[in-house]
Amino acid sequence: MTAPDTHSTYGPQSFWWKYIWSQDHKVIAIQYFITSLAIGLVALVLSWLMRIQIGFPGALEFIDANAYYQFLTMHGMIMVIYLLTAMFLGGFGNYLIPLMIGARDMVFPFLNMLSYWLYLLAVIILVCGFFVPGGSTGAGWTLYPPQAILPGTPGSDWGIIFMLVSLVTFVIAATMGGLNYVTTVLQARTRGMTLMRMPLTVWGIFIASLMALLAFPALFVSGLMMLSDKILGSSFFMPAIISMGQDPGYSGGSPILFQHLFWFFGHPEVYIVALPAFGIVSDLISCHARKGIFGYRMMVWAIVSIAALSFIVWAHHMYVSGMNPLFGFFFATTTLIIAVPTAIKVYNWTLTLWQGDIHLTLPMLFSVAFISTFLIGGLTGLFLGNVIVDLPLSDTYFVVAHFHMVMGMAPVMVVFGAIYHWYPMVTGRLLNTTLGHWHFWVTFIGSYAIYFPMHYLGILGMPRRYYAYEDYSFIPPSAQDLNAFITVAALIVGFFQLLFLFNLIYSFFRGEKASANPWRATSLEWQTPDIPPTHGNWGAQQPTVYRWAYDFNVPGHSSDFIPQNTPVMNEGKDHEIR
Amino acid sequence: MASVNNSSNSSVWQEISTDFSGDQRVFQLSWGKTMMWMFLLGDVFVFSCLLISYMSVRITTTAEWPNSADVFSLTIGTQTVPLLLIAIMTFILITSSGTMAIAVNYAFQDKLRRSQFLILATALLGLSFVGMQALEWSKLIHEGVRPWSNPMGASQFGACFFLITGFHGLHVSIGVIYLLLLAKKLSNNHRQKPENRLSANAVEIAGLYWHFVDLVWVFIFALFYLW
Amino acid sequence: MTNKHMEIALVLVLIVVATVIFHWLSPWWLTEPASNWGEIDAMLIATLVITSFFFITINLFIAYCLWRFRHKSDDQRAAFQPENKKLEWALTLFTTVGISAMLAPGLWVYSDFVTVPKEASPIEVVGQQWQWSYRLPGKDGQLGKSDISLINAKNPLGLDSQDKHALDDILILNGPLMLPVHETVQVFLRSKDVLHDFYVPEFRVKMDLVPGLVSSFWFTPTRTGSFDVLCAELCGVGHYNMRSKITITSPDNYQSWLATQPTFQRLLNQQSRSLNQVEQGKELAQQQGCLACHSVDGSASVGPGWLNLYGKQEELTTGEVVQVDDDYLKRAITAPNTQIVTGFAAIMPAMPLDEKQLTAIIAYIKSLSDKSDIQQDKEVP
Amino acid sequence: MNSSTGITHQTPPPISLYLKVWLALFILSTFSYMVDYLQLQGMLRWGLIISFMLLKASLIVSIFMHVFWERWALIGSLIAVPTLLISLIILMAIEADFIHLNRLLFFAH
Repeated sequence: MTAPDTHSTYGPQSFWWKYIWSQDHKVIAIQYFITSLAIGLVALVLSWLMRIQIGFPGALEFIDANAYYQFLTMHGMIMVIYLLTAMFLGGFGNYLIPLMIGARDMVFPFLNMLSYWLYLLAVIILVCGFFVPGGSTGAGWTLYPPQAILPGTPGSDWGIIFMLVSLVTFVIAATMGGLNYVTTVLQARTRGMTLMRMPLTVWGIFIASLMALLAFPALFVSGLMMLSDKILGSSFFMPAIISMGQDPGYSGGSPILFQHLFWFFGHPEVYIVALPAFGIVSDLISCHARKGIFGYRMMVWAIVSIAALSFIVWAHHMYVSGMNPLFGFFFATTTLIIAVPTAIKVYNWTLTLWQGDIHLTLPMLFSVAFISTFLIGGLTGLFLGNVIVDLPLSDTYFVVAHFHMVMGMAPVMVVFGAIYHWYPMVTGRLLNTTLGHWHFWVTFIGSYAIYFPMHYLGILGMPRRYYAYEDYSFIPPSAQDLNAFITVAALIVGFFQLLFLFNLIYSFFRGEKASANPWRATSLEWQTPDIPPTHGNWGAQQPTVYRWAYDFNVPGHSSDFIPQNTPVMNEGKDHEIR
Repeated sequence: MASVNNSSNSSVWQEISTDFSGDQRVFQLSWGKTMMWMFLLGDVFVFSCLLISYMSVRITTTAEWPNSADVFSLTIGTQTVPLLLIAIMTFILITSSGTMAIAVNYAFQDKLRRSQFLILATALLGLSFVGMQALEWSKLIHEGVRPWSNPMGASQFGACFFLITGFHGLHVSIGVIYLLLLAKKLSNNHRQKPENRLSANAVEIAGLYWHFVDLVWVFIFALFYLW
Repeated sequence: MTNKHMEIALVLVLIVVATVIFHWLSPWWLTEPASNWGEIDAMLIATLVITSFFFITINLFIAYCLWRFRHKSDDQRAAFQPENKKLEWALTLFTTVGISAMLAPGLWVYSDFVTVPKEASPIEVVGQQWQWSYRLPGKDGQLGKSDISLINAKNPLGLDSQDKHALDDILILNGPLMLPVHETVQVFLRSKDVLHDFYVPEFRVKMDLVPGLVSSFWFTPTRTGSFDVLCAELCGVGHYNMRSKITITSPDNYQSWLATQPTFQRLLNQQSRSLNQVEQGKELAQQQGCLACHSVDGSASVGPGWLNLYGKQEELTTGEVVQVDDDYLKRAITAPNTQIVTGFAAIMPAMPLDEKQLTAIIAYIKSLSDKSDIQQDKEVP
Repeated sequence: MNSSTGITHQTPPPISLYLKVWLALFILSTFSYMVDYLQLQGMLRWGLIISFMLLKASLIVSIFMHVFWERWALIGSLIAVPTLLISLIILMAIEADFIHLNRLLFFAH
């Protein structure tokens, strides 16, 4: 009953098998990465168009209310699901898990490949949704019924069907991937790699994959039921209604049920995006501050407890949804409890900087930007989690500012930091730092310029998801000026993301050649015999691990870091956690 | 055989912590079996969400919910027996679970011929289950039950029925294909090179899936048909 | 690798300074409250103070660390401190206290929110795409039952005429609403079609309107004035334009206004008398929800406004120019989205009206225009 | 490997055990069917149906799916993870009742 080792041959292959139908986790990761980046670019452009309409109403004639709501919906859905989830799990998870735990590949490479191709199919269906009669759905990324499937909402004929089919496909793809990641971490670690020696990156992605396995079913099921409501005319989510003066023939269903199911998926989803970011940023900070992550055990337990708690906080998105009002007590309490482990993580990141040897490299700068943006996003979450404070703020710009800070900017900062950090491992070249600094400063300062003022528009009471704000007595004219300012900031920040894309391509050909372990990192992914690692990762022999991933500046050692696969030198003096 | 489960409470925790802090692997299981268990955990959430939604719409609606004992009754001669077909389906599925369990057992004893025979029997039982489900579907459709309405009461009855039993039936159908492929591979097994041969483990993994399908039916039977 | 880029420490400090300055200078802040929920403002500000403390402290601490522990020379070594149980638990405890300080009073206020005072009188808000209607209890002080299936031309809100509480209910179709100051109301919310959210920023509290459910909240208006009613839950393409007004006024004013509003009983009786074509058209436009998208007072709306529409030259998205006459209107109503007027989205559902109803609606649209006599003689030079 | 982990070639459980469980499942199914046939109502009906259901489920999981022979790490995980559903089940039941009563209270029928 021992697990089969990977005896498959990792020999040379033709181009087609090497790069297209590849079962190598690294190639699949790059495929995931490029696809999610491409579709993310679409979402970025959509956000510009939306912001132009808000900042300069009517400036672009083709953005009518219909188009605006379609852009808004697709922007949200793509960013949350098709970009961030896919990139963190499919991209970073695929690339880093086997390397960081010393495995040769994922446990089931074929399934892994299938996962990517299904993801691509989901993206293609999503894109097709733009071109069907009536256009893509404009129901908001939450797709709340009844409006998502009724006339009066853009794309309520075909757009919503394509959206739901794409989501269902995505869930299947994510499940295939998630099963692989979870099983690989649980069962395929190399000798000496105990769970408590794993880098936090692996912890974050591992727990997020597990959550994906358990949370996506709710989306899957609600997607199927809504498809049935739309196509077959069943009434899961549809009560008796009169839509546009006519009776569409529904009866007895409950729209709130969809919201519960959606957020039972949707809240864990926030952490499916956040936990990998938490993990990765821990490693970036530790490596570039040359100091082991502070409170490793606490960090692991925080990840695990955040994951578990995130399954019982979902209805804090629904305080004003008309659900049983007594639920407010329960969900406010659980939501604010989840703030404790989250706060611990923030403390531990900052305490890792304390007495460190901080190298202000680009990954470090982005990590700092992450802590700062995550901090403000997390703190504003306390407003929205506390039910009574949420009443005036829900559905306003405060919410928009909050979630863009906490699950937009913050994880994106980590994505950038991680790319600057690992690019040399993947390509053998460093990213251009001059372009990188331009990119960093504009993105970091820009994120405050865009989202900080939005909190105040929300406190003022400006509702979100509005195509235009005309003649409201409580909105002073200056709010329009502020919106114009935010739009300009957003366009500039958006433009500098193109600079980043340029950097990715430029440095691939022209970048400075990197040494084997340019950041002098301890974790296993930098210790492969070949950089970039080849198929099979480890040559003849998988590595043996002797210590945790955070042996930086260990007293009594001349080097300021000890890789995980370096044998124990002075027995007994090394720290107990390893 | 079951020595491990006689352990006292403290050693339970000890065993868990030993396994989770152990080297290389947490579970003393093969990769395939671990993955199947993880998949089944996810599938538990799929079926739970289906059944919770069903519970929710059933309680929510103010329309009369059809009495399943009458809807699914079968008239034999002059006698109307409630839930007869469902009862037969339940017994078939339990039987198939039994044959599958014994097939796994024979696989562990290296009695591959017997194992293969029982797997085929399981697949056949599964097929008859799906057949009966088709019969039940056509009977209900004939009686006017549709996803959007039915003559007996609340419109969600049909939608829930088709969605839940359909999803379960899909699982059974996939299981039947899975078992047939497994049986085919087993029949070629002795001609394979040793490293390519199927182990008893592969049969056990298929067994896990099949028993899970049976397990789900236990819940559907109690919650959908008997409620 | 590099000890340059110390700007980051400075920038963090500047960000903190800038946010504080922004806060003090910002003209964008809470509107003046007009309800009893001042406690919510207090809670919001308390939360802001507590979270600002964390925001400022942690950002400044990071800035300090970055400056103090930046890499200066290659023999610099970081400390080796994998954990510090005492410190970690102290911080955990400290955070828990901070969080409880927000949660406990928050729940306390929330328990007020879910406990409706006995003296509250009921009012009802009914939403549909994209207009607000209201219902006030009549003399009996109670709202009658309603149901979607009862909605018809005579009964736009679907009240139950068998329910004695319903007959004296006062209907305010398509707003605006008046309420007396200092009188507690419990707002019952109901939707005909999709989710909406009754949102008046000055009242602080808001709640979704859910079809198939009656949700509710309560408040006491505390100052007179006229306030915007907005929809805060995405409800389709006209979401941003779903608005109404609510006026808080003195009890006397309110009573005299109330007396002019029709009761359900009166509406039922009124409709048995015969109407002329224009009146029939107006009524149809109400019931079919036309007026949700087509304004009749010249204001901007989701679809083309009806004021002076008849006889106008409209440019289509194809570039073609058409004259709005009987034929065009007929096509536009029965087969919309085939000819789209520039600047509007193709979202109108086809209206299954019979010939008589169609004529009535067109007569109504005609009555709103000063060019109603163009007729078919437009070819005449 | 630890000899007490899972079922190995050395320790396949006797087939008679499976036959007994099989029989037990048959009997339990018959019982739950009889609950319906005899038209038992109220708490008794629900108590019986749920207990038969759980008994059958635990027999299948522990014997047929061999969880009885697995190590506690797996058993613990299999028990712990589905507990995440408990709040959803309970709250959805409460919510559905809330909406049902709300409809009875406010809507004419």
